[in-house]
Amino acid sequence: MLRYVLKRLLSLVLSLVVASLVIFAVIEVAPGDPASFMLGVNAQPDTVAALRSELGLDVPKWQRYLTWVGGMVQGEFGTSYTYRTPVAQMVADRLKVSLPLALYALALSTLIAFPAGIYAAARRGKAGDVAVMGATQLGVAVPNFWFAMMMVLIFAINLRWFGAGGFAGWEKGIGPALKSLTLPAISLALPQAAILARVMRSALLDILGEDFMRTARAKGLSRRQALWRHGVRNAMIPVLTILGLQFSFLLAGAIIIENVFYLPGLGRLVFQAISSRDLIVVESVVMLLVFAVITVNFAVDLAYAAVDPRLRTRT
Amino acid sequence: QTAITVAMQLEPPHLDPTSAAAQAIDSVLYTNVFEGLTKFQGDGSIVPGLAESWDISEDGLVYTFHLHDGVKFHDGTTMDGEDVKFSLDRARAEDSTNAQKALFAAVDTVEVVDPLTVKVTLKEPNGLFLFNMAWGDAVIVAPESIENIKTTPIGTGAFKFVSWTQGDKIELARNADYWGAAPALETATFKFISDPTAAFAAMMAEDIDVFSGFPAPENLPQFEADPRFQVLVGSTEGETILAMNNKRPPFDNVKVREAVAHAIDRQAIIDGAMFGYGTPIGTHFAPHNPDYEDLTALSNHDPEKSKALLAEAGMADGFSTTLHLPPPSYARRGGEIIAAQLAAVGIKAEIVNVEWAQWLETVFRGKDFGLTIVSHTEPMDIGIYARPDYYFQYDNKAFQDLMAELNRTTDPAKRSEMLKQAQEMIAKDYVNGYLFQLAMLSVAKAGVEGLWVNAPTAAVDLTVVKWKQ
Amino acid sequence: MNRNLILGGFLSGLFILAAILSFFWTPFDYTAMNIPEKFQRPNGLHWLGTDHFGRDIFSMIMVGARTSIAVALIAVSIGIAIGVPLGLTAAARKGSWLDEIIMRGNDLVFAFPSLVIAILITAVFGPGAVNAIIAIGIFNIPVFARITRGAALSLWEREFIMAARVAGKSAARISREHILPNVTNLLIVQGTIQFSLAILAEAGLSYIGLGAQPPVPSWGRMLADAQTLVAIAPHLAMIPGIAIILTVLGLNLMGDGLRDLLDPRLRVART
Amino acid sequence: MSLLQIDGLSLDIHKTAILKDVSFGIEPGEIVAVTGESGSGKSMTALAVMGLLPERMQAQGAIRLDGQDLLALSEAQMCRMRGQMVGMVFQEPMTALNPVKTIGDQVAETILIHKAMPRDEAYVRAREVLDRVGLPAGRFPLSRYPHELSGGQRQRVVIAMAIALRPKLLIADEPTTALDVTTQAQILELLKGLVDDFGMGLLMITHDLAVVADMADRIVVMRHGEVMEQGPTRALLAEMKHPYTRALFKASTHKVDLPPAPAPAPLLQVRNVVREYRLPRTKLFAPPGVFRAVKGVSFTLNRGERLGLVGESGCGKSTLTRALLGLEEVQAGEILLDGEPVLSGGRPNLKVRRKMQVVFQDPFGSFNPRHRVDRLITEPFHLLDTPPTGKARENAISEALMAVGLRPADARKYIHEFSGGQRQRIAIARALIIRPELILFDEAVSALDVSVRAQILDLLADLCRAYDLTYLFISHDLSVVRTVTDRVMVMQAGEIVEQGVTQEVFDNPRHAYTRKLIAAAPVLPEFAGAKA
Ligand SMILES: Nc1ncnc2c1ncn2[C@@H]1O[C@H](COP(=O)(O)OP(=O)(O)OP(=O)(O)O)[C@@H](O)[C@H]1O
Ligand SMILES: Nc1ncnc2c1ncn2[C@@H]1O[C@H](COP(=O)(O)OP(=O)(O)OP(=O)(O)O)[C@@H](O)[C@H]1O
Ligand SMILES: [Mg+2]
Ligand SMILES: [Mg+2]
Repeated sequence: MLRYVLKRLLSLVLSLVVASLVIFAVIEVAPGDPASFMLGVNAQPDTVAALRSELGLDVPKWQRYLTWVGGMVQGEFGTSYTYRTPVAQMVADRLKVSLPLALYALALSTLIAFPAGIYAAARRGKAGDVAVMGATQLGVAVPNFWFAMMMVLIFAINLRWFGAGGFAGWEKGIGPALKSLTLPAISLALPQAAILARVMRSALLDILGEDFMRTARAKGLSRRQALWRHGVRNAMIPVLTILGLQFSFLLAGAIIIENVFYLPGLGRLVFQAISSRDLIVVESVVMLLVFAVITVNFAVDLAYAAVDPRLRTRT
Repeated sequence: QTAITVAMQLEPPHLDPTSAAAQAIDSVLYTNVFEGLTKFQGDGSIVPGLAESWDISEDGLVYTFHLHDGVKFHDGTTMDGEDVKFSLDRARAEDSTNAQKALFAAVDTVEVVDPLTVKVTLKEPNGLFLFNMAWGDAVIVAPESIENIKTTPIGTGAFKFVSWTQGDKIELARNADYWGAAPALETATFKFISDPTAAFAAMMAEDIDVFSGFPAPENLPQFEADPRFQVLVGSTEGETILAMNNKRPPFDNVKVREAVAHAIDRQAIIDGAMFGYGTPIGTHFAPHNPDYEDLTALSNHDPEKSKALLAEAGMADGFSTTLHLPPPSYARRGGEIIAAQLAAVGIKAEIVNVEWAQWLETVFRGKDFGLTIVSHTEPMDIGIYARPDYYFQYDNKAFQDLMAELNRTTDPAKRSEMLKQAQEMIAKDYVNGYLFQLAMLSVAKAGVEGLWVNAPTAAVDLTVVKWKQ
Repeated sequence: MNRNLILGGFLSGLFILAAILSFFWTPFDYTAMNIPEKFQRPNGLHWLGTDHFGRDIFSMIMVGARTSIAVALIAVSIGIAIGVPLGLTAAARKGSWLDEIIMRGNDLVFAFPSLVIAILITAVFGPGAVNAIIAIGIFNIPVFARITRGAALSLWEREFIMAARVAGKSAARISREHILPNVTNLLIVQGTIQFSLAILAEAGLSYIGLGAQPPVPSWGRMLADAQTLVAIAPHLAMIPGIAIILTVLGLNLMGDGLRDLLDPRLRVART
Repeated sequence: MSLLQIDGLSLDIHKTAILKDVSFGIEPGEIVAVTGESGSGKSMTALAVMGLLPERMQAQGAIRLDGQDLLALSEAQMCRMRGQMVGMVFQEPMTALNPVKTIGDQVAETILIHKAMPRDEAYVRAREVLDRVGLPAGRFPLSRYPHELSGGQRQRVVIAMAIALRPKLLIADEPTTALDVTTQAQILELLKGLVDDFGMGLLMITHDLAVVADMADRIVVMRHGEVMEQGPTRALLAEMKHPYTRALFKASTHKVDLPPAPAPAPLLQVRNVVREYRLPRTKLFAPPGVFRAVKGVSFTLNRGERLGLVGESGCGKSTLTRALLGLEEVQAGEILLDGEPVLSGGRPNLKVRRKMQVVFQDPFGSFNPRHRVDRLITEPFHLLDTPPTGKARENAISEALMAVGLRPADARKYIHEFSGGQRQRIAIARALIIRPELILFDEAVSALDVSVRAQILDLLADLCRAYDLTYLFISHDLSVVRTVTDRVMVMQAGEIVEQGVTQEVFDNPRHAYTRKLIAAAPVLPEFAGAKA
């Protein structure tokens, strides 16, 4: 186990190093300069030069890379070129929206997907299964941004049940904050729920063919009891894998949805930072996301062990 | 009701109007939080700001500003001559990062005569000096606030900065110690909604009270038809042009440029891209300016003539070029239409969508482009045609001399004459394709009064805004 | 016999046909603007109406199908062309440093936030169909590498592979002659699914303006253009949205159908 | 009145008959064995009793348990019967338990699901039952997980689950087929003991006639879904009225005639071979553990000799095979074929390898399903410097196929078109095609039905006569090894504990382990076959 953890840690560090190099290289190659972006079309060349040196952009690239990486190792993410606030602070602010949104969406998707997947598996081949599977097929096919557009049209503009977007802020209380995250969370969650439900169903169907399910039935468990008591937990491994992937996706992949609902989240921060060439923000946030994904995967692996005792010993 | 929520499309990168070009900074802070010696009014005229009055020497070289008494910064310190000197010197310093450093180029020295009197000496007469001092980049700041100005701006205006939730909103509150007339509003919130659909939805859902610079003109008819809302249509200082690379063949040939100009159907662009909002222009000058001359007839839509001109230039079969389009929809949508119109006369323009950062790098600095569409939003900026290194690279000695002369001229009548001459010169040289003056479109709830209709500079002046009772 | 396959094949076939047909014929020139005729609802002349420039939506949907399918197809092909050999190699050299490198590399690509990288790629090279292909293609590589390796590993345990080794065949040759043919079914099924995902990804990228550039229509950009117009002309947003949904739905159904048809393991489990 | 009475049970699926008019009964305390070749419907009969038939299968007739017709019960009523009135044990102990639940939970579940007693009592009972099946509390706490148990131990857990509520009837479907002989003997002993203690009826399904003869009070012989013959064990074995029963018994006791082996001349020399597997590191800086699967094995195989290797599951037989074939490196010792090493410096020695071929256990898994037979059996040609082409290749194929009793025309077929026995013939054809000097058979007949197995063994004997084969025959089935080898080696935990002339080893086992093995192997009573 320890060796396993160490191996994972090593590959985590290696991944981060490679990731930092890739990110840095890609961003440095991108045409566009933060200083001239900041100063606009009327700026005089000496002004731009002054700003570049103020931002520390006039030193050689490798030196900048080392400063950046060195800073990150010490937990120092640097200061945004455009916003002139500490990157760590900005990221923390954005996470207050992105993280709850991701968790909210994940919770919704789990709440929808688990019952739907289990129901469909229990009713394999019957009308209920066909209906649920049809719905999930549709759910997988719907682009989430399109779905979001339709939801805004219906629930915000026509019915006016929800605000069209924006984030109320946690200081206004949990209720309003969650309400403002509801439509975005639904648009993120539904397609994910469809995938999750499908995985749940097929994992369960695989389990249904296992010998121990027959054993359970021979003990006198009904089909449904066997499914719940013996099927669901065994089906968790593939489901957890997907959940892990989805969480990582939700953290970083909500860019479009954040835009549609103008939420001040992490995705939009990167998007803005890229277009204003706020290199240090982009670099740091991407690193953070890579780190998050790797950590989530790690957590998922640990969760495997929680559901499957075979993975607890050895390896 | 004494609170208002104003939405804008872009969020300020930081809050120092004197060290960035971003208009969003001015939109939030100009006159609300920061004030200059002079200031713009909604109709574009210049009125006294922190300077109560001023004297100009005979030769036009010495400006003596008399400051208002009892003006305090939001941190409680007094605003006096030293602050003015500091602000102006900071902007023109060697290591200044002022995006409009050129505004101060004429200044020779700044002297504090007494706490309420400042004497500014110019190197040469400048007819635009008072106008220049009204820009957001020339506001008066306190030396001790500089360190944190980008996150906590301290000005002299009627509103104090309260908080900024990045990515979301900025909050302002009424300044109880304001030296001038107290504003009607007590608090104001600026919200940033970049997505046009979201903008529409937010307005429709009444999440916001005002949307300044509404990004989706196609939706305005719906607001017009809705009694809950009012739509304000004004003009900006933005001349939207199809810029041509005057040094790069074939655009170095005036015949080709003329052909391009005649290939363009301005009305179709205004209708198609701006849904009818925008005034056609025939030169680089704002139509609401008293000195404006309507030269659109010089470049009327005439594809046949365009083809003929191309043939004359030896390019009967047309040619291929690139069309760089920055993000705003006037460029992206307008570009699609222009590409189609150019195609009709045989010019194949390959669309290259770019972000602003890329546009600045490749088009503006690298001058690596054939055509591009951009709106020049700086007020009174015909002077850029006198800069041969400017991105469209128009190099005409006669025009440059005219501009130099204009700068030295303070007589209004003479200036007016020269400006007209300049407009004609560039229109007849077909330096660029002149499309339309960008409209200022705002949507507000029906009860909001006092909003600027036009945008002589980027500003949402809340000092005069109030709710109808 | 297989409902999914038939329905899925029909739906995706419809759009593939439209894409091919668009090379030779569209009801109107898809670039032709006619601004006075804008925002027409579906009618006899313009079957699906016209957009904000008065262009014929039906023609644009046809050409858009071409864009979507071409981008997705090439992207998935890149994924297969690079991912499958990597997966086969990793499996053949299981436990070696080569395997380790390939798998770690895979994990790394997986760990990158794909959308952010796609945006970065276009920030460097500029937006365009080719860059969308690269961005989507890169993230397809680890998918195929991983499933190929997984399937290949279990095949390597099989006795017929052992028999081939006893027969003196090299690992490369065994991979090519025995492993590859036995993973093709899996690859076909996964390929169909990745294809549909790639179509969604392309739509997403075009939607934020990073896909195919005008005047070439793409469904995602049609949606982006329609965004602010939903209230005025909902069909502008509905039609491309439905086109995407139907195509992806068709491909997914087809994937399911193919799986039922090709995967003997599932066929047995069905009894 | 019988405990279980099956009357005229017929089953069909999609109009195909699976069972035809099956009738037999079981008394309390009686052991009834159902036997017959693979696919004869044994398992379906058992599942019909449990009411756990595949969904689309239709059952007709009557199955009466204590006079109650099970086929007439609703699903809910059947659930109440299962576990309480009838318990069932399945063949595969490795997969019959839920891997994520403790054995205590799984045993107690039988009790709890029927609400037979409160929770804590249920766990007390679970403990008792596990003790009863030979899993004492000291070594096997309730908190153990299935993966921490061996196959035999798992089978005990499954049995414990089945008997937790003392059902009147216990059904065991091939309960020991997956276990090795010694474990099998223990489990059978356990089952017998339970029947005696609890007075249960036991319906025991097995294809192993030796087991049947040993255990059962009555025997039911099935074929193609029909009962061929049934009766009390003694009487049935003595009379064997039905020709099929006779054929079955004959095949089970099949003996082949091997031609005499030539004078000894070493072909394969194995000296002190050690094969280790690396275990995952348990402590950070401790060296990784190693598991020695083969511990210093030495033997010599002479040209023309037929050598057997026996030992229980997991003792290292297959590992040794892979080492001999040069597929894996050994950590110590040397393997010489005709004086040359099979692996030199990690690279296979092709010259040596072409002298050696192998036939594996699984007739289904050893062929690429996508290739035709001709391509499959010519695969070893890769070992030749100049593989035959055209006519020569076709001749080689025809010859190999005919040698194993197939037709040359079969060369164009795919593997799925053949039965298990035919596939194993093809595997042998593949091994023969380059005329190797040595063939390794790794459990080559273990997966086959008795009658098919008899045919393959005959084929081996024929081939020995025709080709002077030298082979190493690996099996856990002592009776098979006994008839097809000249010499035999007994392997235990990676070591060869005894070797010698087959007959002598079997008649006079010297090592304790060999004795244990032989004692545990069930034998058919002699009185049967003679009368055929
Ligand atoms: N789910 C099913 N669907 C259709 N046919 C089946 C199914 N299960 C079994 N059969 C068929 O029913 C027949 C009897 O099968 P059964 O499993 O009872 O054989 P068996 O005697 O137990 O054989 P073995 O010794 O191999 O276990 C076989 O021909 C088999 O192919
Ligand atoms: N790759 C491996 N890594 C670690 N241990 C292994 C590996 N392969 C086999 N073993 C172990 O080596 C021992 C011998 O295995 P082997 O397969 O040779 O047994 P066997 O005698 O052929 O058994 P069976 O009769 O079940 O086929 C077993 O304990 C097994 O668990
Ligand atoms: Mg069976
Ligand atoms: Mg083995």
